[in-house]
Amino acid sequence: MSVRQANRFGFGINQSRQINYDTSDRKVRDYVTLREPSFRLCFACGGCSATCTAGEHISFNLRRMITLIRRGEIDLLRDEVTRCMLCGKCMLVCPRGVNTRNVVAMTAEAIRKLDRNEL
Amino acid sequence: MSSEIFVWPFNLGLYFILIYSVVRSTVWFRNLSRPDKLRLQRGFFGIPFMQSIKEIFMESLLHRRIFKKNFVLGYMHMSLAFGWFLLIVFGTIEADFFGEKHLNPPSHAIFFRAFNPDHGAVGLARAYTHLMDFLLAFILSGLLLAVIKRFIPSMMGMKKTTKHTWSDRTALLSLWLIFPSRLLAESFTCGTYGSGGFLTGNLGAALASFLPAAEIAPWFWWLYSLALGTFFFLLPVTRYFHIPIELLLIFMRNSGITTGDKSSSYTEVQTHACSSCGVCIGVCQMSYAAGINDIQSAYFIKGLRSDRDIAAITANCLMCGRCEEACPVGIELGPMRLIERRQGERPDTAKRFLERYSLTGRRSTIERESTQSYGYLVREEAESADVLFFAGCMTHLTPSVISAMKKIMESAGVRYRFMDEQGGVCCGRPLMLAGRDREARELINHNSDIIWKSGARILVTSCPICYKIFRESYYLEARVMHHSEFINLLIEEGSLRLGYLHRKVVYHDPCELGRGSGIYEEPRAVISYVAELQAVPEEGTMSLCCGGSLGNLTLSSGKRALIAADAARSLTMSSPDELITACPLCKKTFGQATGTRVSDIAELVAAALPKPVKKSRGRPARVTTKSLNHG
Amino acid sequence: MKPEGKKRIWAEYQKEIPDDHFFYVRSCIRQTFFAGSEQVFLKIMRDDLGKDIFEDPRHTTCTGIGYHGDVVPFETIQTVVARHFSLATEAGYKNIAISCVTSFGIYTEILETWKHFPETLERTREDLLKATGRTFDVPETISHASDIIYKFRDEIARKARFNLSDISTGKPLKVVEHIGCHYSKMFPKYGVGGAEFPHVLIGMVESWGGDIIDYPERRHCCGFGFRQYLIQANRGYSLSASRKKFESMEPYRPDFIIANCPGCSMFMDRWQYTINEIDGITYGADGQGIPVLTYEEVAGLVLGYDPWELGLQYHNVQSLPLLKRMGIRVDPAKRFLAKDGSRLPEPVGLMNE
Amino acid sequence: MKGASKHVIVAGGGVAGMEAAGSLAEMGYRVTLIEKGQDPGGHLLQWHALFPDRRPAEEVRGYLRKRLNHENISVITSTVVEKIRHHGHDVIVNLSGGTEERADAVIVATGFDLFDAHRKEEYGYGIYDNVITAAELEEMFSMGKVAKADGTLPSRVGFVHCVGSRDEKVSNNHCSKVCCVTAVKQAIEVRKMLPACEVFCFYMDMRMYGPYYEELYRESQEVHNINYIRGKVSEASVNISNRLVIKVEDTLAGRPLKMEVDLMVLMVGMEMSKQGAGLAVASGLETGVNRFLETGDHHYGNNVSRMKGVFYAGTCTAPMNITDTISHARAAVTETVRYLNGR
Repeated sequence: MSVRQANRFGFGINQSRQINYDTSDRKVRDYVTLREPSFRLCFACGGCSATCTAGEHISFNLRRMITLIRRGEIDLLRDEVTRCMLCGKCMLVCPRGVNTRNVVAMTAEAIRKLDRNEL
Repeated sequence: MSSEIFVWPFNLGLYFILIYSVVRSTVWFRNLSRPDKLRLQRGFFGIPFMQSIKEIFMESLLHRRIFKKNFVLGYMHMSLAFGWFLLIVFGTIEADFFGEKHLNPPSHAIFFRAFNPDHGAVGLARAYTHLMDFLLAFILSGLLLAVIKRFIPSMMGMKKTTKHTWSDRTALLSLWLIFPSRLLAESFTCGTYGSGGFLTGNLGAALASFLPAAEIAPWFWWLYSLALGTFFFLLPVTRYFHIPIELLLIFMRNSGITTGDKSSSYTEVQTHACSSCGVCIGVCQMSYAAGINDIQSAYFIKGLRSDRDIAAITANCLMCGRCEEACPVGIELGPMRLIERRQGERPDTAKRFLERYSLTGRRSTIERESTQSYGYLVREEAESADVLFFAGCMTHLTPSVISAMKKIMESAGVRYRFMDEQGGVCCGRPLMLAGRDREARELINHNSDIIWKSGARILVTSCPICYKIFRESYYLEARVMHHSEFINLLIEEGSLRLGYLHRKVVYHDPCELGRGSGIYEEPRAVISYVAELQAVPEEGTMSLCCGGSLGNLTLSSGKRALIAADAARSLTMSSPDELITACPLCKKTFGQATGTRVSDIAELVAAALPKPVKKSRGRPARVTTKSLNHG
Repeated sequence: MKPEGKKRIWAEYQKEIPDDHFFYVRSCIRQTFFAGSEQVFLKIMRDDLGKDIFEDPRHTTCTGIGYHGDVVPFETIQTVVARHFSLATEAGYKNIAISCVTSFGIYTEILETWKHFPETLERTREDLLKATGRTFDVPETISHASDIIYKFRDEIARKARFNLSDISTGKPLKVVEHIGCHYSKMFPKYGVGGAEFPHVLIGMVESWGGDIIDYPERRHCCGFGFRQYLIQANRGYSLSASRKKFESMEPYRPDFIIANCPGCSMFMDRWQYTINEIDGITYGADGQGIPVLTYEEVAGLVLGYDPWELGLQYHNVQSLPLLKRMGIRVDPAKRFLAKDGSRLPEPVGLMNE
Repeated sequence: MKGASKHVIVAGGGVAGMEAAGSLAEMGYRVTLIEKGQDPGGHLLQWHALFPDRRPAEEVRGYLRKRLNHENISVITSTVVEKIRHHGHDVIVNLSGGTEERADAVIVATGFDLFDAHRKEEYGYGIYDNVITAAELEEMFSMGKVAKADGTLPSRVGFVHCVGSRDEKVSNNHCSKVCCVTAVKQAIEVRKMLPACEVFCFYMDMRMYGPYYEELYRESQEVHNINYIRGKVSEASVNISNRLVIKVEDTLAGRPLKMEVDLMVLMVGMEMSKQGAGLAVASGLETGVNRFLETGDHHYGNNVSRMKGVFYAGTCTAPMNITDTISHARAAVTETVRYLNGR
């Protein structure tokens, strides 16, 4: 998009906020699910986010993160995933026994690989 | 005679392995850090050297540690190692003494009887021959046990034994062939010439009575030489390489070299010093309680040696330290695994190949992005306090521990500040266990800042995970105490008035507190002060892991539950009233695994406080200042 | 797709559209940007269909844009609409015909409000009386002008000189229909065919020989959204909404878009130019834009009106290739020539030239 | 036998009616079961397998049918009860076809109607080829093949929960209770039949209230990899390749979401049956705001009507599953017997 032209009108075209499930890339989800099958079990109760040590300081939200990974929307997570302190509290409160700590670790790994075109 | 062609397989093998060992050792030495090089040089001239010699004799030859664990296994190792050693020593003496000339090539001693077939018929030589025969028989007895162990491990008291690669199998076969072929070679030769000791002489005579001994003997000398040669050639690519490398390891260790936090020559030496004996498999709870049998340290080390992608193995370990405690070679398995975790993903195969065969032989680590992860943390204004109490993340999930600690400290009149009352920042240990040191360092800096600014002289934590990192990786002025140590101090100083609870309790050593930090006595002293402490089957250095460990990234909750249930069963065998631990994570894990009540040591002590808890009577800061004077 | 399913819904949502005697209220946007449309609508009504349709030059904007832009309160707009009813009452009309979908939405909203809260009707009567001294009767029917064309679509078809097909192949033209949100999304019963599958434009297109395309974002708003457009900084939202529709219809290669809402017609026309300027993207075949026509313009074309009289030369996306396909001849010389022979202003930045 | 001469009419031959008739007959009452269809069985006739254990519906049908083979029971089919009124101690029932029946008591078990999916116009049921209801999917299971309208196999199936339930727009504020677990059950069955097919459930809340429902939900995620997206589907349309395009807000991500599916299954809920509603109006039986029959007391009288000698069994009072329906019918029998003995 040409900035010059956008400026001519004084506005641009807003990007869609819609998740298009048919075009989004779910490689990260597949990577994480394969290595941490308990990933499937999350039912989004938010217990992890409630107890999260990092979440008390910043908007780190594992519940939302898992949802976004499942939908293949990882752009927002690139930064967020590094905020986790891996303290493991979330693992202890998860009612579904999701190995949340490894979900974070595997997500970080998957995103690193994705960014290096290794996924 | 020394130009006999059959000695050449042996000669080639021997020279190869000698040259290989020298080159390899040189490369390793060159790659040592400067301080480590100095340590090693100093170690060669002085007491460490004597210690090493002693240790080599005791461990590498006599296998004292294995003996202590398992007599038959110890005998097997001793007979092979010490027996062979003696055979070489006495063989060399024999060749030197009785041979045609002195300073013979090694082959002369090894094939002495092939060159001196009629030797040892009379006198001193005959007695010597009997000695040599005895040594051979000694080795053969060990070999017999080895064969039995290979096929029926349970007969040797082994639960699990490692799986072999093809090169291991070939080397093993050649190793097994060495001594029987020597026996037969010597016997046929002796049978031909009517010489030999009680073993070779009699067996030779018997064989020669119905076989053309003179024609057969060379064949077995060939076999003997080939077996030796093959074994030497294969040595660098098999588990048996551990035999020479272990000697090097002992020298390095006794010189004061430690694993550290990066891969180095020392980690490589340790990698090659592993004999794949499988002791680590037997003690691993993940194996016998959770049925996971491919991640134990023996496989981890094997993976390192073969340079495969072992990320899954590396991550799947409780880091409880039991295997390290049990390792007969004394490899620092925990730090080795952490190094591997720190390394992250390995470079791709092609790159690995290049690196593996480059001169330095060192793997490069992939640089992690150096951006800050926790830049969002706000530096707090710290209030000053004598004693700073850091509950830790996990302790916030066991609020009863926090309230017990508050009661205890109030009762003892301790002036303290609760550092993470509103939920603090993680200590960094979980990140470190995941191999993410850079990130951990950010948290360490954040917390250190608060601790320093508080001016506290004692930092008390309820979580052994935090305790370990506070002690090892934080640079603090404050004395770091686990709450069991702190309570013990309060009791010793007489600041705590405690009743006696008529309860039978058992104590579980949390991994990070016991094996991790060496704190075994203080918790026991505290418990014994307020209740009846009963013994449990595996305690102290070999205490069990609860299964909840943060050291493991990948273990499923189901498998963790299996480990917890097994450990809880073992701990509660005596049907105690209460299972006491000193770690919030252990408490939570055991809480779901046993019907026995599980309490933290602080809760036990709080229960022994006089009721109702009264405000301290005129003894405010006394406790802490006093403890600091001698602490 | 099961056509009988749609027919079932259309049968359910049939509204009363009177035969004759309409009081016409104009649209701000349509009379400004598609002036030919309203003119032709009146001509068709009077000349082709022989109907009585009356408009009072004293009628004003309904103030719907101000209302949806949060600057005109509901009380005010009720009074303005009541004044229109008063004009109709004065002229003796009971059927309102509304050019604009925004106005149509306002009228239906007000009528429903009065029905459920009769006190607001009384209050409005008082307000109007105080402000203007006028009284009014609540009209008997409310029709959007497209409802009326829909009602007489078959009569128009009988009089048609052209139909919606490609004369070279004989195949029907592929038409995308767009219904203004305020036509029936608020009160489905006021729209022909309801809110989910409105029939009002489909009925016309099918009667006149075209094929309707149902595409995924058919129901989506054109993006006008009043405040989205009125505030320049928000126009990105407006633009992205239109783009979403274009992207969704693009694979079907439609020949043109027919709309019943003046705002929608304008935005879908103008935004194609803007998107092309910003992103260099077009959505029609051969890199062209997709012409956007009002239903009056389509009716006019079918009945043989001169495209220049309809005002097609003032669309951003020009229709010459479409007219050629339909077999409609135009005189290029007369394109910007007024009836009195004077030159009309020539727009720049036209697409499909 | 005590009460052998007493006669009870059961209106409706579904699960509740069959169970009530069977129980009463066993106790020695003379029972007339009036069924509007050609065969008793109700909605169960269309069902292939039942939640939560996926047992064949035939097993429960068989149990209920067997109970009807009792000498005390006479079944009148293709007939509906149009009106109930009192005549002294008797209850008189008007049947379609103009006949009348006398009884000592009546149990109303007129059941429910499935929500008519056409009413949720935005889902395009009856318009788009591959929008079907849960009942139609169940028929596909019975036929042994889940396929699109053109006979090809779907590669992605979406289940839309709460169609006609918890939706003011169709005048149903109530929860139909069984649809969530039905969706989970059917999702698993689809995955089992078509292992390559992706399955999504679009839900507002997962209401797994019954025994082993939550376990089934967990299994569906853990073993069968069913995906759940929290959000009410707002509309469906078809694209150029005739695939359905679903629009929903992924409320957990806080973002709108668009997804193509090959088959969209509408989890239609329960409504008061038209026949039951007609009977209620004709007989002056009270109905609640949810349009189901209003019972004497929500806690301790939910089998009792406010008309003497008339009792309620099953889903004519509220949505319920088969287990609860059978229990409810048994309770209705208890109430009826208590009434007849006390008379």
